[in-house]
Amino acid sequence: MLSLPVFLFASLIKTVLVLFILLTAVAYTVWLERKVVGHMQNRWGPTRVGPFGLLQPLADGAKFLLKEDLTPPHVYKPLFIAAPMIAVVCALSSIAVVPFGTSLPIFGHNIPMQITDVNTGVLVILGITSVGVYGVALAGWSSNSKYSLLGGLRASAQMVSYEICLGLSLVGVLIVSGSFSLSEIVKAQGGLFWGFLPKWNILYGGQFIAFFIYLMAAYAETNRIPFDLPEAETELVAGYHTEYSAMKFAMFFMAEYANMITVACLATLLFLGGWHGPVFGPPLLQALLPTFWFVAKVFVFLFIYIWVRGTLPRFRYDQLMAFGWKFLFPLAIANLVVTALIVAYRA
Amino acid sequence: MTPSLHLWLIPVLPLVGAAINGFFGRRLTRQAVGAVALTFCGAAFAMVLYVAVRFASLGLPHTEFLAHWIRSGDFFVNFEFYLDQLTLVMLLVVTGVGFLIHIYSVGYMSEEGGFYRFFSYLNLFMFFMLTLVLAGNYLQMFIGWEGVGLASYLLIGFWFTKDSAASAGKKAFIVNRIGDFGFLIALFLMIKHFGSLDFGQVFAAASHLSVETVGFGLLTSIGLLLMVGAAGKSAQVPLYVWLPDAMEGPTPVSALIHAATMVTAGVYMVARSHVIFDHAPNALTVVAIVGTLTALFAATIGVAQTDIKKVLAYSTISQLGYMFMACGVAAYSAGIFHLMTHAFFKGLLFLAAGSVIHAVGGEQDMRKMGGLRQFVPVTYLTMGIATLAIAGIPPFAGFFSKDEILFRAYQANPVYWVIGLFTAFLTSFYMFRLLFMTFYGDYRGAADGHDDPHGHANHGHGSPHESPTIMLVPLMILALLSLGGGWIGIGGRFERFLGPVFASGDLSERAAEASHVLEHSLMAMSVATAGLGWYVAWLLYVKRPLLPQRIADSLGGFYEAVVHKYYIDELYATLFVKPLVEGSTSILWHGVDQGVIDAAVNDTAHGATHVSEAARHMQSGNLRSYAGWIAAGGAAVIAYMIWMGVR
Amino acid sequence: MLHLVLFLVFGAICVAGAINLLAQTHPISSALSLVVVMASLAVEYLLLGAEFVAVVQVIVYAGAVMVLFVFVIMLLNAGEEERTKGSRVAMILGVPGVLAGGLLVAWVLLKRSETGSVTLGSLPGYPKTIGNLLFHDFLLPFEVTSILVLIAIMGAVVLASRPEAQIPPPGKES
Amino acid sequence: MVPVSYYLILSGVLFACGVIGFLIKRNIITIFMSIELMLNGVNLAFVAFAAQWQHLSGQVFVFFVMVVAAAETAVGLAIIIAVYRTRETLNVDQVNLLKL
Repeated sequence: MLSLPVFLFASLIKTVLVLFILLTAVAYTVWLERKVVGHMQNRWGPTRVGPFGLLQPLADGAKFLLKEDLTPPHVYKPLFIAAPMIAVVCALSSIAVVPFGTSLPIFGHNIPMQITDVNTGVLVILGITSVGVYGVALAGWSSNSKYSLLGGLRASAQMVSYEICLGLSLVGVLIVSGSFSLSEIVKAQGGLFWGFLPKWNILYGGQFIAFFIYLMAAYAETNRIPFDLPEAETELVAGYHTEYSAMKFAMFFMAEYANMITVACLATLLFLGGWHGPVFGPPLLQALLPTFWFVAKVFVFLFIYIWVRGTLPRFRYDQLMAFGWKFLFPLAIANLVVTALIVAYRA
Repeated sequence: MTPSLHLWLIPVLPLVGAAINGFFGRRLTRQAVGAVALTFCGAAFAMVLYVAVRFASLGLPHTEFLAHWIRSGDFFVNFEFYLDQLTLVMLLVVTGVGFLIHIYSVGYMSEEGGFYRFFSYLNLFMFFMLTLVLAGNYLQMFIGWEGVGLASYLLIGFWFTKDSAASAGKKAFIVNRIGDFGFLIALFLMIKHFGSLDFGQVFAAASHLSVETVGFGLLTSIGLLLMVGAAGKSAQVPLYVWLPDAMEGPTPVSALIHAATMVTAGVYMVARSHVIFDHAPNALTVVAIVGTLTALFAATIGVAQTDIKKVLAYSTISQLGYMFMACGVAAYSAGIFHLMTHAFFKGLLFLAAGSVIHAVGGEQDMRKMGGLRQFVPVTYLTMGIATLAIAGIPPFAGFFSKDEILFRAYQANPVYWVIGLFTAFLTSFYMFRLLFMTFYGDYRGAADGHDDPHGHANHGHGSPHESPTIMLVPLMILALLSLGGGWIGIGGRFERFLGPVFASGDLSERAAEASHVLEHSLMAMSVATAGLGWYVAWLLYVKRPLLPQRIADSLGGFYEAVVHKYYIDELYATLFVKPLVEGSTSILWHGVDQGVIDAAVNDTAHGATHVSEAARHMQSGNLRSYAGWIAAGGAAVIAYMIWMGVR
Repeated sequence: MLHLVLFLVFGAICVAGAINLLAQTHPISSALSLVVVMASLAVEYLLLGAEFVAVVQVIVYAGAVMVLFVFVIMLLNAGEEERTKGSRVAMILGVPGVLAGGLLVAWVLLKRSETGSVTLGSLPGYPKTIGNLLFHDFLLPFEVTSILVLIAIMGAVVLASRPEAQIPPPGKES
Repeated sequence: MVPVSYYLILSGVLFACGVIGFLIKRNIITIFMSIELMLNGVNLAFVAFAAQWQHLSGQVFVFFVMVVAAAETAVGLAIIIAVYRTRETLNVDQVNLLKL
């Protein structure tokens, strides 16, 4: 157990570090997306700024910062300003409970690779995600624009609906691992079964259906293709952030990608065994390898995200709702019941 | 214990017939309805005959237990059937005469609407009457008693679309209720004092009580109350008024219910309860006086009636008075004997009258008949036999029974005898008057059957015609019975047969003491009286047809009174009906119902309206106002609780 | 000490949010105030050790119920509140009544000391223990509540669905 | 160490705010939110009592209250939508007749 000053100091350092990494990751996820989608569509993507366009995110950031921050007339100003902040804060804060790896021995202190280990970590992430809806909804409403309002309405309805499926898909994992704590859940997935297969929840826990549901719900939660109805360009211009510009727009942008990363992290932790992977080599490598595996899995998940975006068309809104309520929801409940029966049988 | 005879079948068979006709009769043909009614009624009669055959081998009284009915503490009432000689006589009369009348009805009613309804009611009546007769206790008897009242009501009002028939039915029902009220109180007294309604137990308990020669004791009360019931059912003074009106019913109904069977239920009941009456001589005296008065009273009214059925109705009342007179002098078996013969000849009279009415197309006024002798010879013949029987001409049935009664009345008190003899004269007179007015002289009716009071289908009377065979056969059988039915009483055989039933009172022993000289001289006098009546009637209505009107004119007010039945109906209307209606209207309706009950309800409603008007302002419909009230109330509750807690 | 400070800070936020709910005239501001109240209440729950309750409070109330409110406000495009004078009773009788009742309760609570004190997180409501309680001791109420929720879902669907026949024809307004 | 009564008073204040909101607000949605506020106040009292008596059933009750509140919200908001469709107003002062 750490003493209070050390705890506070370590937490501060970790927070700053994680925020930096996260924001960088957000920036380069954007770059990655542009690059991958570009290649999928037989073009190059960003190439001009830096080698392979690697400095493009910096240039974008500078552009956002320097652009005129236009506030249209007839908006409800307090909420118009607050909405992007709510969005970005909720998106960033959920990373706080995510463990990136096992603990690191630093200066004699065993510092966990996690800002805080809450024993209801999963629920905290769910709670913060659910509050994140306000950002989108309020942005849509306060803009005093029809496109924005429709986008906000769509977003809030869609997110509330899919949140249920998301939560239910997680419950199966929670039953298998018997804990709400993310680090506990990851620890439970260590080791192999049948000699060669990792004891990940998606395999050993039999949660592949839950993973599928989670994948779908996550796409909807983050308003990504094929569920990007709230910002459907062809119908709603840009949905809830039609009226936003400059840094406020950037905040929504950041929030979206941060949410993607959070969702990818959660998927990794819950289904894909977290930081578990082959560990070898010298002690320093041994300490860093779990984090590598974690990042690698998140990357794979994000790549799938982008891949899907480059491949699938958009759903119609009624199809979206029908898919959520009439297919995913019963499936999630069935998965829950089956999982509970299996666990009860094993126990 | 003798083997079970399944006595329950006797009443239940007609009930089944009633049910079949009542529920399905509408869809059945007339033939089928008649067949059903006759089959079940005949089956009951056959059953009674079977019982009669087996009768000698039975231990008497023979009771058959069917089921428990009421079991309340020490008080038991069972469904039980009670068979003794009295019951057997009644059974034979009821089913026999009933069956004949059923046969007759098939012909008489053949043109009527509601054919199935009529036979359903008729069978229902048979069920209740047989229940009454076979009852093993007073309560079961009461069921039958009420049931025959119901059947009577239904049948009197059979042509319910006719206002007079409907009100006649109601009148019969209501007047009977008065009598039933007395009967019921008698039953309550029995329950209170004897703890049972079973005939055996009640009579055993009653016979252990001392004879109440003076005063007004328990048995006297019960007896008088029973007599009230009997007076209602059997149309005795002062409750006779319903019976003449009951002639609104179809003629077979009048024959069956209002002559042969139902109206004799009172006599049967008094005879059945003879133990009680034997121990209450005062009550018995009342019975005798009532009977005697009724006999005379009704006979005098009968003299002046012109409606053929009304004459017979008053005659019935008068004859019932004879029966009560007999019971009143403790000559129960004589009463029952007369009951039986009366059932024969009065049934016959009614049926023959029905045949006459049928012949002249529904006309009932004797003044519009006359000379029917050649048109309806069979009817004339049978009616003549019945008239001879009722008038008391030997050797017809009525002679034996009536003579027996008069003889016993003389023994008890010559006053009864004098009145009885005079009544016999009147009876003879008005019956021959009826016969002469109807069958002698010239036909005074219209040539065609118009003005049809019973809704007879007009079957185009050219002239009066004889009834169909199905109607004549019962007439002839009854005529034979009227002729020979009295012979079983010769030498006291009938009395000896019933002897075991009535063998408790010492009063009945007097018969033995009487000298034959006295008996024969009395017999001669009554025959002479009957002959006198016959002669006078012949004189007035055949020989000098204008004389009656002159006599009537000379009698003036008295004649008017007689024609108007002594204004008894008007008297009752003034004394009872009008005050009742007035009182009900002014006090109960306007006073109690409107003034108190309605007013209470209305005032409550008005009060509620006013309070609501005031309270409505609280109910503004505004949600926040309601919330305000709730909040204030909650605060008050909190304050109260804290105050209670602090204290 | 830390406990008391945290309690007072978040209690103050709570009350401020509640009062703001009353003060704001626009329903969406009131709704956000209520979200603030609920969030700080979640913190109060945490202080009492009810961490599961706190998280569920955020998920259910802030994340679902209030989102639904905001959604409906947006859907109906609810505007500023009208200052109609509908009820004198509410003002004259209700508000003083509430204040009086509240003051009485507060007075009693402060006067009576037997209610005792609690330490920070004195009764940890772990999901596991709560779950055990919920699925053993409170199984019947739990199932009954599930039926209630089912009925509520159906009721909401029935009420909110617009039957085609009931759309009033244009021009016929009452 | 914080006296339980403080929590209870906070709970009471929230409840009273809810009641007052019910009394003074005209917008039916806001009134509905006031009800939620009252329920939250009650929930706090439940949790506080759970801590005082060291029994978790108080916290379990909170779940039931939440479930009921959620159900109530779903139905209530559906009713509000239905009312708005027929009355075209959200002001309760104008919704004071049972029939239109």
